[in-house]
Amino acid sequence: MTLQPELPVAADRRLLDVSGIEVVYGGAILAVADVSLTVGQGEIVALLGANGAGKSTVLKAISGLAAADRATVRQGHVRFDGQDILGTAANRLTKRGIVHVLEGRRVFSHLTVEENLLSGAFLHKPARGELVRQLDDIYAWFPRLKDKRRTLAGLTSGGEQQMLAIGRALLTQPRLVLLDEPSMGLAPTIVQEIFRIIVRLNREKGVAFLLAEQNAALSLAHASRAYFLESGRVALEGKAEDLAQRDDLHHIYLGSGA
Amino acid sequence: MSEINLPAAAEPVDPVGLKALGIAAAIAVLLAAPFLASEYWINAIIVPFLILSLAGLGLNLLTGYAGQLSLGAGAFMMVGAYATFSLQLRVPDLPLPLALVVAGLIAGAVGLLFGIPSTRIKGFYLIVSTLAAQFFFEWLFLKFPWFYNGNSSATIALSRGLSFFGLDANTPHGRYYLTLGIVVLLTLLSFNLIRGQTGRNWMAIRDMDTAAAVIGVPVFRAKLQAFAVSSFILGIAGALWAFAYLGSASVQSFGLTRSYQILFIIIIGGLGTIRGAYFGAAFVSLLPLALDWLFQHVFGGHVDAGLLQNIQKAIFGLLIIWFLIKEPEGLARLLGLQRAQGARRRLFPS
Amino acid sequence: EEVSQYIPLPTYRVGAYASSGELWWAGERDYFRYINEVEGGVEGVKLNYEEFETEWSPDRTVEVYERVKAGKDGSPLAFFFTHGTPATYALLEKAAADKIPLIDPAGGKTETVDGTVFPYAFPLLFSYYSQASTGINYIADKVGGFEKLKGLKIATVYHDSAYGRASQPAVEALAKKYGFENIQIPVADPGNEQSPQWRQIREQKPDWVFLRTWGVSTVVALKTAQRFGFPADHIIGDVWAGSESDAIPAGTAAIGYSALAPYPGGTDFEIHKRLKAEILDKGKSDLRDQKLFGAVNYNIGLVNAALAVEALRTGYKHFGARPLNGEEGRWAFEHLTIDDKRLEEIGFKGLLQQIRITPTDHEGGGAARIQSWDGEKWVLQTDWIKADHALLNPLIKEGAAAYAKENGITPRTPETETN
Amino acid sequence: MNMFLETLIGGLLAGTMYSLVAIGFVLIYKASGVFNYAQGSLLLFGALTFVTLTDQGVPALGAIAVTIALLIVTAIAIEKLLLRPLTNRSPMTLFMATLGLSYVVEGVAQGIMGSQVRALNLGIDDLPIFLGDIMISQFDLIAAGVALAIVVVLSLLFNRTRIGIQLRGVADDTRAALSLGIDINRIWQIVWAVAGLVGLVAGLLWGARQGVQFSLSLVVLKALPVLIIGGFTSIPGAIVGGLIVGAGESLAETYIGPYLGGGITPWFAYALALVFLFIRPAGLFGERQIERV
Amino acid sequence: MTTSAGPALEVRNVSLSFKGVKAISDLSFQVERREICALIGPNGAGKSSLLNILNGVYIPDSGEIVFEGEHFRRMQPLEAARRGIGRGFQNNALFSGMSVLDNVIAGLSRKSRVTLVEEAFRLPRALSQEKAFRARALDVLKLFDLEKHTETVVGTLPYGVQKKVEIARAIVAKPRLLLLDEPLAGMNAAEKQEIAAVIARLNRELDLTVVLIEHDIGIVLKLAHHVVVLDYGRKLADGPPETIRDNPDVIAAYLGAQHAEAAA
Ligand SMILES: Nc1ncnc2c1ncn2[C@@H]1O[C@H](COP(=O)(O)OP(=O)(O)OP(=O)(O)O)[C@@H](O)[C@H]1O
Ligand SMILES: Nc1ncnc2c1ncn2[C@@H]1O[C@H](COP(=O)(O)OP(=O)(O)OP(=O)(O)O)[C@@H](O)[C@H]1O
Ligand SMILES: [Mg+2]
Ligand SMILES: [Mg+2]
Repeated sequence: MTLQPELPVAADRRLLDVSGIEVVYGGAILAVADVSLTVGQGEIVALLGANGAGKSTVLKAISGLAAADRATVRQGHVRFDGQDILGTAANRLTKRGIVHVLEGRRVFSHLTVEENLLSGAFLHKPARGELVRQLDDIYAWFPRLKDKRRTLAGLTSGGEQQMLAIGRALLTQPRLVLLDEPSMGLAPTIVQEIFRIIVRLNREKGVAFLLAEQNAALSLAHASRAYFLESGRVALEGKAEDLAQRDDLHHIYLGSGA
Repeated sequence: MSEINLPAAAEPVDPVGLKALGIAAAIAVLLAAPFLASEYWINAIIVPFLILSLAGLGLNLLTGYAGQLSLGAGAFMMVGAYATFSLQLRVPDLPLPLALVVAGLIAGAVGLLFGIPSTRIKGFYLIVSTLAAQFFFEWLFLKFPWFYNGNSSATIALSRGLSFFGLDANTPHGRYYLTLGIVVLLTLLSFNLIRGQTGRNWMAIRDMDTAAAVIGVPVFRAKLQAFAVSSFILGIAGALWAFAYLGSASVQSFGLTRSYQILFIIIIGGLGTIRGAYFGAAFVSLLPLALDWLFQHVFGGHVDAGLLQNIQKAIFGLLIIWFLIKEPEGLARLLGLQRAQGARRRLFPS
Repeated sequence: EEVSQYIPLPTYRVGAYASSGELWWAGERDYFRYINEVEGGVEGVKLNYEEFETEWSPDRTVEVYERVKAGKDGSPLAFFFTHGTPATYALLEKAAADKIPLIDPAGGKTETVDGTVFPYAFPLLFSYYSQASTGINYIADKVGGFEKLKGLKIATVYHDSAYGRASQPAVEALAKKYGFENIQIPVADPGNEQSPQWRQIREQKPDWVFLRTWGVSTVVALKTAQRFGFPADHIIGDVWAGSESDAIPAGTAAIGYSALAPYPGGTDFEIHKRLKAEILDKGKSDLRDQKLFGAVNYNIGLVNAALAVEALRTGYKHFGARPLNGEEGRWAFEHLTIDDKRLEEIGFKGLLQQIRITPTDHEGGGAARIQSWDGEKWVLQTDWIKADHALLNPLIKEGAAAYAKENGITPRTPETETN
Repeated sequence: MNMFLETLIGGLLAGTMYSLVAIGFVLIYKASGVFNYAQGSLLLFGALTFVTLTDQGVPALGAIAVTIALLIVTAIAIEKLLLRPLTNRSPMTLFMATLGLSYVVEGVAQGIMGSQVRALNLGIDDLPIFLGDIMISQFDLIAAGVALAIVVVLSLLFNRTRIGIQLRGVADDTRAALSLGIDINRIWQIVWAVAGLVGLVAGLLWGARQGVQFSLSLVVLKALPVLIIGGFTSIPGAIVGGLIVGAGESLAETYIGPYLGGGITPWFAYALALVFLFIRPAGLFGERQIERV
Repeated sequence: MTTSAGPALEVRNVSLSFKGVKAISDLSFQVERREICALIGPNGAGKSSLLNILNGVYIPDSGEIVFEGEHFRRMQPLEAARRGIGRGFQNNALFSGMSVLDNVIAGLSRKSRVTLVEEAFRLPRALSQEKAFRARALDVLKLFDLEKHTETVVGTLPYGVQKKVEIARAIVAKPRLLLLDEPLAGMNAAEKQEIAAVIARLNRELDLTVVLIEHDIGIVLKLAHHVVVLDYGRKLADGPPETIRDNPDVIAAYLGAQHAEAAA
């Protein structure tokens, strides 16, 4: 396992480079007006903002899933490893190392927990033994899933589903994970557990994360950099610790909850 | 809630005014139509078009608004037609308009009966109940001579023809105005229904019926209402189809293909919109004629007739597919007449 | 400039019935073309025929009727081929009101044979009652006389539709008269699974089976009969169960199966020689597959076309050589006579029976030959066997009278009519 | 009693003929959530192609090969031209689209290969076999065997293979499947091709029984109640459903029919299905819609 | 509203399982009138399931529910609504094809008294009711300042806004008991405050009893009068917020060490 020290991103080490994208739903509803952001190799970047700010839409635009919601990227470009990936089919991008964990989990409710995981693992056509190893690996990260491995995913609770969604995504061996609101509707313990796992994955496997979140405090505590979206635009960006200090933001985004 | 009653909202501009205007304009054109069109157009195109629109409307209430899929439209039309026949035959002094209403009610009752399963059966499985209706009535009305008064051809026709409050409606114009009158009236009534509480209940059920029940929508009642009302309208449409258009009908006139046709109408016209039924009906009844005309003039005689007809069929299919691809919300949306409201209406929200 | 007689043809080249339709229209078109191009039209009047697809749906036929009833290019409509019993039923009242004769040979509504109540309906040639009667007569002939029918069991396996049931009253009457047991067994449309029906037959052991099915249900009937060990040579099909498309798919199961043939199959009739020379060999035929020349359905087309042509000829002789309107058309049909001599002339001897239509008899024939399937083709067994009209006419009159009463029609009295 | 047994057995066997048709539906419904009305026309298309080729003197094996190839091409075409553009539309729209598709397939098939009824001889002549005095159709026995074989193969495909699992995933949530890099288009092509092959088998058996002709496409209506009883998503369900419908129909026609004047088969199957649905709203084997609120 | 004494709601020995999976086992607790009761607990603890039992979506294997003195072995959804139990869902269950206004008015449908015919012919009663419903719904929308969205189709609104609409729909018919499943999920802190304030106000001014599920412990501690902690379907703790926040089992099982600091 390579240990990935966190350094400020240099242009050449950029993994993802989004510049000036504009996204429109059904040719009418403008969801994202002008968003540019970058994610470096093995970096954790937070994408913060209120409801409807456009976080999910940005993620969809990157992962190519926007098309499925009849949304189109009208301007700007998205580069992954320096190559333009706009318009590439979502499943191709996953092969190339971008995986998107959708808002609201979206597990395969009629498949068992294990089958859900497998469906992610098949992507790189691993041999049997390898497959088993990878599964055990994931069960090691998320022991809860092991208990429920035979139950239909649709019948597991919100938290269980969130873990399943992440575990399943990890099995596609991604270099960049787009994580949409992992904390939504989850108990603090679970949320912390999940964030801890994220950081570890990032350290140990060098997986980069772009996570859309509402829970700014939590995100800033774990991310290295962050972007604040406001009605489809980047309102402000910077290193996590700096932003965490900004008390003008404090009352808007951090509230008193945490 | 008194304490936190904030000042009541200003009366919202209700869109009815505009609608009424549009409808008025439409009616004006419709009234003039027969004097602009040849007898053939009235008999063979406009009248059937109107009746199909009515049928589409009926089905749309059930499928487009209440989200209950039905492949049995033909069956309920059949019931309406045969009921009207029986009434006219066996209750001679019941005037036609009343006969139609009663026939509608009978169809409604039947619809309600076949709607009962919908309280347990959801989504696509529901087609079984409506298909059962379809095949059962095809069998019933053929099997028992009582329904067609035992004549050897098993067809029904009004021996006394159509008369409406004494004035005779057997002329093309008569039939046209009779149909038009009924269609307009029923359209207005349905329109009132769907923008009232009933309509909201239906849509609530369509969009998510568990939640609907929990927040207090009387799901069972509303579903049955939908079936009854829809069948009522279909029933009357059926009677018109049999006696105002065909003149005499048999079960074949209301077979499965009819049910599909009506379904096409609302899908193409636009689910969950009143206008949709009209656009859909226009599309479905005019397209084949247009294709026919086109082919006659382009290839007539040159290409083998059998081949030609089959190509025509294939093209009709292609057009429908192409259409479904291009305009998910149906013509109503395409023609830009639908309020933003209608956007993202889905039959089974995922 | 000469105006041609407009003849619309509602057709079904697509859908479930295309297999018979395809050939039928080929026959009609080839004959019309032959008349136009070889004989220069009927009494010099050319025939302007035009197809309209209906997929055999009565509703669409009604639409076509509405479209054409006013005639075309200056030619009124002399008559309307319905090309299907349900369509005839659907149009009966409309056509009577518009005074346009409905022509539906070997089909239509049997009561309409009575022209006094149904002036505008012509179930020419071979009504459904006649079909039953001729069938029974043939059986009698087989078993050696009518008296032998006594005590026999004769089952009718019928397509459960108005068409399938149309012959029931006749069979009942015949059963009463000859004392055979009448078993009626319905097959629901489309009839692609008939084990229950034929199991019932095996239980009840009828001596003969009269098959009044249509389309797939015939094929499946024959195959299932074979499976249940009922001999094909004791099955008699009616007109619409007796074509190649019924026999061929049944394979060995159809060998020995015989059927009523008001329209015999085969090519060894005079008219076929003429058509071969003038139309087929000149590549003008509408037939897609020349092997099907002379198939039963093709010959149906020929005969129907010939009936129309001869009727028009009668009319032109009377009214002058110009397109006829509906009323004239009716007169023409009501005075149509085709005797042996005429049959010879037009080359239909053996293919078409002698015809004499009168205002009181819109059938005008009522006989059929019997043909049976040898595994390859239909082979004619008999000459024309006439139906028992003495028995049938009262039934028909009765039905017609009832209809007249119900619809407030006062039967006309042809004797008093002028011209 | 024997009469009863024979009716029952005959019905059960005949039922498997329905199952054969139903299986095609299940495959497609499972994978693409499409209620494929065109299955009947595809069945006709397959059989018609096969007989046309053999009529041209092509040897049976060659004909099969060509037909299969054609079906695969068709499947790919359908996926590209119909399914892909209609991704995540309402099941209703898709159903309608397949209705349109059925017109296209029928039109093309009959336009090119003509509408004449063709005899199809599979060399299985349908002579009765007797167990005691209970008569059983040899043909139906073979059909039943074929049906069972197909089921075994398919359920292995679904539950044991990687394709199978991915396929069920796609059936569940196409977006999520996409996000995991599953190539849904390929999956759909495979499924439609397989469904086409199953259709071909069904088409040949039905064709041998009633001649290859348009009305083959109508067996769909027989398959529907079967599907509903068995559940849209279960292949074993399709078999069991077929057995129930087959037996039900022939018993009803024999024992109830006479009292109702006969000819009750068309609606009886549906009435039966309705009864079953009341007991199990998602069919005997269908997956219950999971409602979490 | 009834003034008879006794708790508003009482859950007695309720158990629920889904083929094997035990979701709730022998759970009992009380909710006093006019109190805000927070249900907290880790994921899968059975919170949503419990609410589903309370308004009849699930049928408990055993146990009973006492609502305002009446005993129920099983509640019917419609019955629950009639008796004044309102409900907001965890994963939005709005009517996605309808406008915001229609969604809210739909919440009033059990109050509807007009017949189909009256509506079809727009007879006076129908018209006046429609007017009343509209006005009522608009008031509630104001409360959540959603006026600007009145006519938009909910399906296209962002998650957070939809949550608000859902609460509006739940209270529009003036329920006596309001069940909310994670009403604040997917909102930012500011909005959470705002909604929390509204809930508090409803409770205060309408004497509305509230049972809500929420994970944001900070809000819970502020808002709730009474907290019930579930874990694996069992009751872990039950009492006023302050006792809960430093109940060691709860911290261990639920809050987690790190959070304890944060909250302290
Ligand atoms: N499928 C869709 N169709 C139409 N408009 C949409 C759709 N999805 C989102 N939008 C619109 O796009 C805008 C951004 O939505 P998005 O979901 O990206 O916001 P978000 O930041 O993810 O909000 P949340 O935190 O609630 O998830 C919103 O105004 C929403 O109305
Ligand atoms: N409809 C259902 N069918 C089967 N099992 C179910 C169903 N609903 C819930 N469960 C099971 O019951 C348990 C409790 O689920 P529930 O949703 O009540 O938990 P929860 O406390 O709401 O969790 P979360 O906070 O994540 O929503 C879970 O383990 C889940 O698997
Ligand atoms: Mg989002
Ligand atoms: Mg929950």
